[in-house]
Amino acid sequence: MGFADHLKSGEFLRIVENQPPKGVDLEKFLGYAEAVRGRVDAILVPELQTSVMRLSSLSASKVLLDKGFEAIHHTPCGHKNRIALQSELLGAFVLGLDTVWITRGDSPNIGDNPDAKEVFDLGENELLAAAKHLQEGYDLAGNDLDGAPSFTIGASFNAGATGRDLELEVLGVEKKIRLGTDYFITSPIFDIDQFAEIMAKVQPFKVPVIATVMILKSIGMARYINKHIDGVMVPDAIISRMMKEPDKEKASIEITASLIRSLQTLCQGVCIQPIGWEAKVPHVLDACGF
Amino acid sequence: MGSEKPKIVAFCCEESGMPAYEHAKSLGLPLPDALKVIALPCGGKAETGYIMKALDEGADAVMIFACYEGNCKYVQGNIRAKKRVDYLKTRLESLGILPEKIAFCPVAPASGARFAEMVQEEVQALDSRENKS
Amino acid sequence: MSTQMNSVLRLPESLTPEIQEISIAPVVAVPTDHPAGLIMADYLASMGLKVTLIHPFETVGAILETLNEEFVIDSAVEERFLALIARVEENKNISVLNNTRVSGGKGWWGDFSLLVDGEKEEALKASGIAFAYRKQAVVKKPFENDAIIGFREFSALLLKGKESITPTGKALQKLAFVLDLGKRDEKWASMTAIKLGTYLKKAFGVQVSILCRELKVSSDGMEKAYREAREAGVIIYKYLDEPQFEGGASLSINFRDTSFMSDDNPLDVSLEGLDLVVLQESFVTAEDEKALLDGLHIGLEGAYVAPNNPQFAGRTSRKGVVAAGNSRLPETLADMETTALAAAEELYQWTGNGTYGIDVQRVAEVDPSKCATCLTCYRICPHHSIRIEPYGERNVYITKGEKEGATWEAARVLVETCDGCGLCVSECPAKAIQLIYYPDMDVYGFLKENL
Amino acid sequence: MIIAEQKPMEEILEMLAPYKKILLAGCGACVTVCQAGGEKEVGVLASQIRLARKDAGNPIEVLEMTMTRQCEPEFMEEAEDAMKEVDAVLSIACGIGVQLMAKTFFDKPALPGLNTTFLGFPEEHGVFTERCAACGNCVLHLTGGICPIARCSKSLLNGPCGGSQDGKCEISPDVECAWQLIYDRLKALGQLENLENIIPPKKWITSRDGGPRKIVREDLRI
Repeated sequence: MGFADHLKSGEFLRIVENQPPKGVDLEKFLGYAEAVRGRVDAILVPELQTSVMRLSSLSASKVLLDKGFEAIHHTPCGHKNRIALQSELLGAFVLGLDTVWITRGDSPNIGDNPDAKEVFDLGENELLAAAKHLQEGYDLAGNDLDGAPSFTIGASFNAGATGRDLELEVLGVEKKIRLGTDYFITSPIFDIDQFAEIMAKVQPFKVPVIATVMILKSIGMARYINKHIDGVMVPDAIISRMMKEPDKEKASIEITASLIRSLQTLCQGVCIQPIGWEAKVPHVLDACGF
Repeated sequence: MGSEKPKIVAFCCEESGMPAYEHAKSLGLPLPDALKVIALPCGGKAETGYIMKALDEGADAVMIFACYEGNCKYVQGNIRAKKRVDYLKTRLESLGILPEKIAFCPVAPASGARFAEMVQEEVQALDSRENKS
Repeated sequence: MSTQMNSVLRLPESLTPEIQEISIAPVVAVPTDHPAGLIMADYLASMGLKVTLIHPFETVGAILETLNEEFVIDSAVEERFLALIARVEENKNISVLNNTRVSGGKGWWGDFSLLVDGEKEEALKASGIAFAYRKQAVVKKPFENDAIIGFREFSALLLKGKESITPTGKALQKLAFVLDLGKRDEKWASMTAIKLGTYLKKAFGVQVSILCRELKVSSDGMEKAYREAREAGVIIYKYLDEPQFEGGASLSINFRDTSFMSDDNPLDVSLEGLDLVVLQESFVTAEDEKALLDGLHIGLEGAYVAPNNPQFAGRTSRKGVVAAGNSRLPETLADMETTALAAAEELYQWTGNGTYGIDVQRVAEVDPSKCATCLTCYRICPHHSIRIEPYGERNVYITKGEKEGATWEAARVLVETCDGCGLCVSECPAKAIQLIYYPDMDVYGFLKENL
Repeated sequence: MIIAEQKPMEEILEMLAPYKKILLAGCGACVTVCQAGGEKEVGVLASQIRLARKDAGNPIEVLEMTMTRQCEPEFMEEAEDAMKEVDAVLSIACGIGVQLMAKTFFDKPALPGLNTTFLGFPEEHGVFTERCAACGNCVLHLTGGICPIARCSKSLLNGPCGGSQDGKCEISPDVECAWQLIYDRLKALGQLENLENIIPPKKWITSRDGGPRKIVREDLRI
């Protein structure tokens, strides 16, 4: 069953994010994938996350595909112009990677090559429009294609939006759906109540929403997120729970698992973001009973 | 009053347009009542602002009577005026206004006949436009 | 329709004439290599001005060598010019610089400096300049043929009184003028061809064709002259691409004519059996003249200013600079002499009295508080009479009506040379310049009242 | 100098469609000098707008004003009274002027009448060319005083790209190959050995690529 069918089936989806290596040694990358084989519906391969130079999502996704995994190829806007982005989408399709996730991407100045030239030729919405055009048989400039691809297109969704931002975000979701989005993957969720509130607003659109769940490794990490990352807030309850537990690792996995369990009734799936704790993902799945 | 229309503003170079106007008058050639004549020391003094202001104030057409190319006392006043008219025509076009509302008319000082003729042509052009619209 | 009721806004004389006397040293320079220069020097000196005659030859007499090439002279003319040379050489008001070339110039009326033979600019100061230089006529023949000549050569043939004789000795029956072969559109050639053609046709029944790119009706009397020529039977053609010449026993010209049909529908014409073809020459400006014109920001166009008023035949675009002789392409000896005298008189009017009264109301004035020092006026002024004074104390400019000590970096109009044409006013993007005697408000007010 | 050009009339008229009374505000600095937004252009554009709207049977009132400079908060005062009367302001200053107008008069729309185009100079009267990309990290000392960022169409730091012909850029025969110019100039200066060094990849972080830039001079702050 392909990812598109999973989406349609209405079952609760399990996705794991697997970061490609910074280099060409695929051993760990494949090891993490093997560890979850059969236990997840797809592996999301991020492209140049936080603008850190590493192996491309396209190549890494293709490697996973060849090994029999369902891979989600990621196409952000930050480092390529519209010509390269459209070409990349065509390339993904001919390689068999027809599930893609489109995001805005990160600015190079937060990454490990901060002097790089920023591109952002297209924003997320324009790239979604481009993908729509490609599937209709022509490119963004209106030129005909020799054979059109067909994708299952995902977009991002800032689940941390509150107040005025929330109105804008809901507007944005609606716009992205008009541009052909088949599913959303959210920013990391920690506050279930807040997420429930947002989901109430986007539920009527009837487009699958997959919540990202980040494995919180330490209290320090929680504090860092609260201080530096906009739109993601780790509630005090989670922090104090972690503080109380003597075995931080175990607590971390349990917190993650309980988050996932609460999400099962709220949305259509989770995407586990291990942030370096890829090896712990099977334990999280165990704890969830997946 | 019928004779109040069309209102034509003629900017006349003191070296050519004005003498031509005087000549036309002395020959008793017909000129519309509503012709407003403004003398300028050089055709090149007819600035974009003057031309637009005249139209803005309600002129139906603006004509700039200057010397023939190569005859300008100030070397290139007439050429500059012509270029300005050409530029304004493109602007008028993009405003959805007929560019023919502005005309650059080179004239020799002793050509009263030509002066009157060009004014008549403009009047007729305006009339036929009026009838069309 | 009537001719009485038009509202007219006339050019005001002046608000309140305010005459400012300025002193102008009666000192002029005459750079020349042409007889017209001698005429101007002689006239100016005879009026009491200090004249410096600058020429590239060994002796003043050598200037006359060109007389023969350009004009037909008889002994009476020769005598007249020999007397002229004697006067120039003897006149104490004229200092002659033999063997001297001009390599540049700068300054304004009343304060010109000429760079001669690479010397320092201070070497030669003059309040005014009267120049006259030869121009080399170049005939671009399609191939070598005695029956193809230039205008200058043709004029010489005619002036010798041999109207019906061609250089080949054949009786002249079929003649073609070919104009506009060069880049520059020079009206004198059309004028000459029309006049001579009409004359030859009327007087001798010569079959005359005139080939040109464009009819030039832009001079006084040209329309009338064209009509006369047509009525007399002179045929005028308009070509688009360069005409093709064929030589041999019979000279012919083939071209596509657009005068009878439209541009899109040309007619192939072949003129055959021509006895004579007269080509419009191109003229090469002398090095010295070019250097002078460039230095003074006059340029070739400025040197040939041909205003509608024929009185000012010798004017250039700069006050205090006049031109005559070949610098203005006259046709005959009489024309040349008239122009030279008119030019010299013009310069004398400006420079001769030691003082000059200027109506300082009839000029343009800069409002320095609005001036953006964009240099538009400086670039546009035909008289080169606007300076930009940007740096330091020596350029500090205190404006009229401003409190003492209010200084601005701004453009400044030299009232002495401003002719009040208003070009700078109409170009200034900051609207910082106004003609004092004719402010914009006059025009705007008139428009408001009358529309 | 900042070089700008007037937006197409259609665009301006479309922007102004909802308004009945506007302020047309020019600027006395760069855009005056490049003849896009000075007092003269204010007059001409105002007439054009009035004419077009009158013709369309939907007249508009246009107040005219040319401010000393639209890029300084202090000069905004000049427009205060006029802004009270109008529905919107059409600024024909550079983008800085429009934004300062928008910031100062928060409740009135500020519309751009110009396209702010580049940093350049008049090559001759009426011809403006780009010379500086404001990249924040000048290399002119290495490239003979000719900027490869602004003038090479590929912004190559170690050109030429191989696409130039007769010293002209491959994008158009009207565009000079910046690297040809650099070569000629370095040759004239006797500094051709400069070309043997490879200039390291550009630090775009000092350019717009590092996000909106800001310079804070504590010594200057009042």
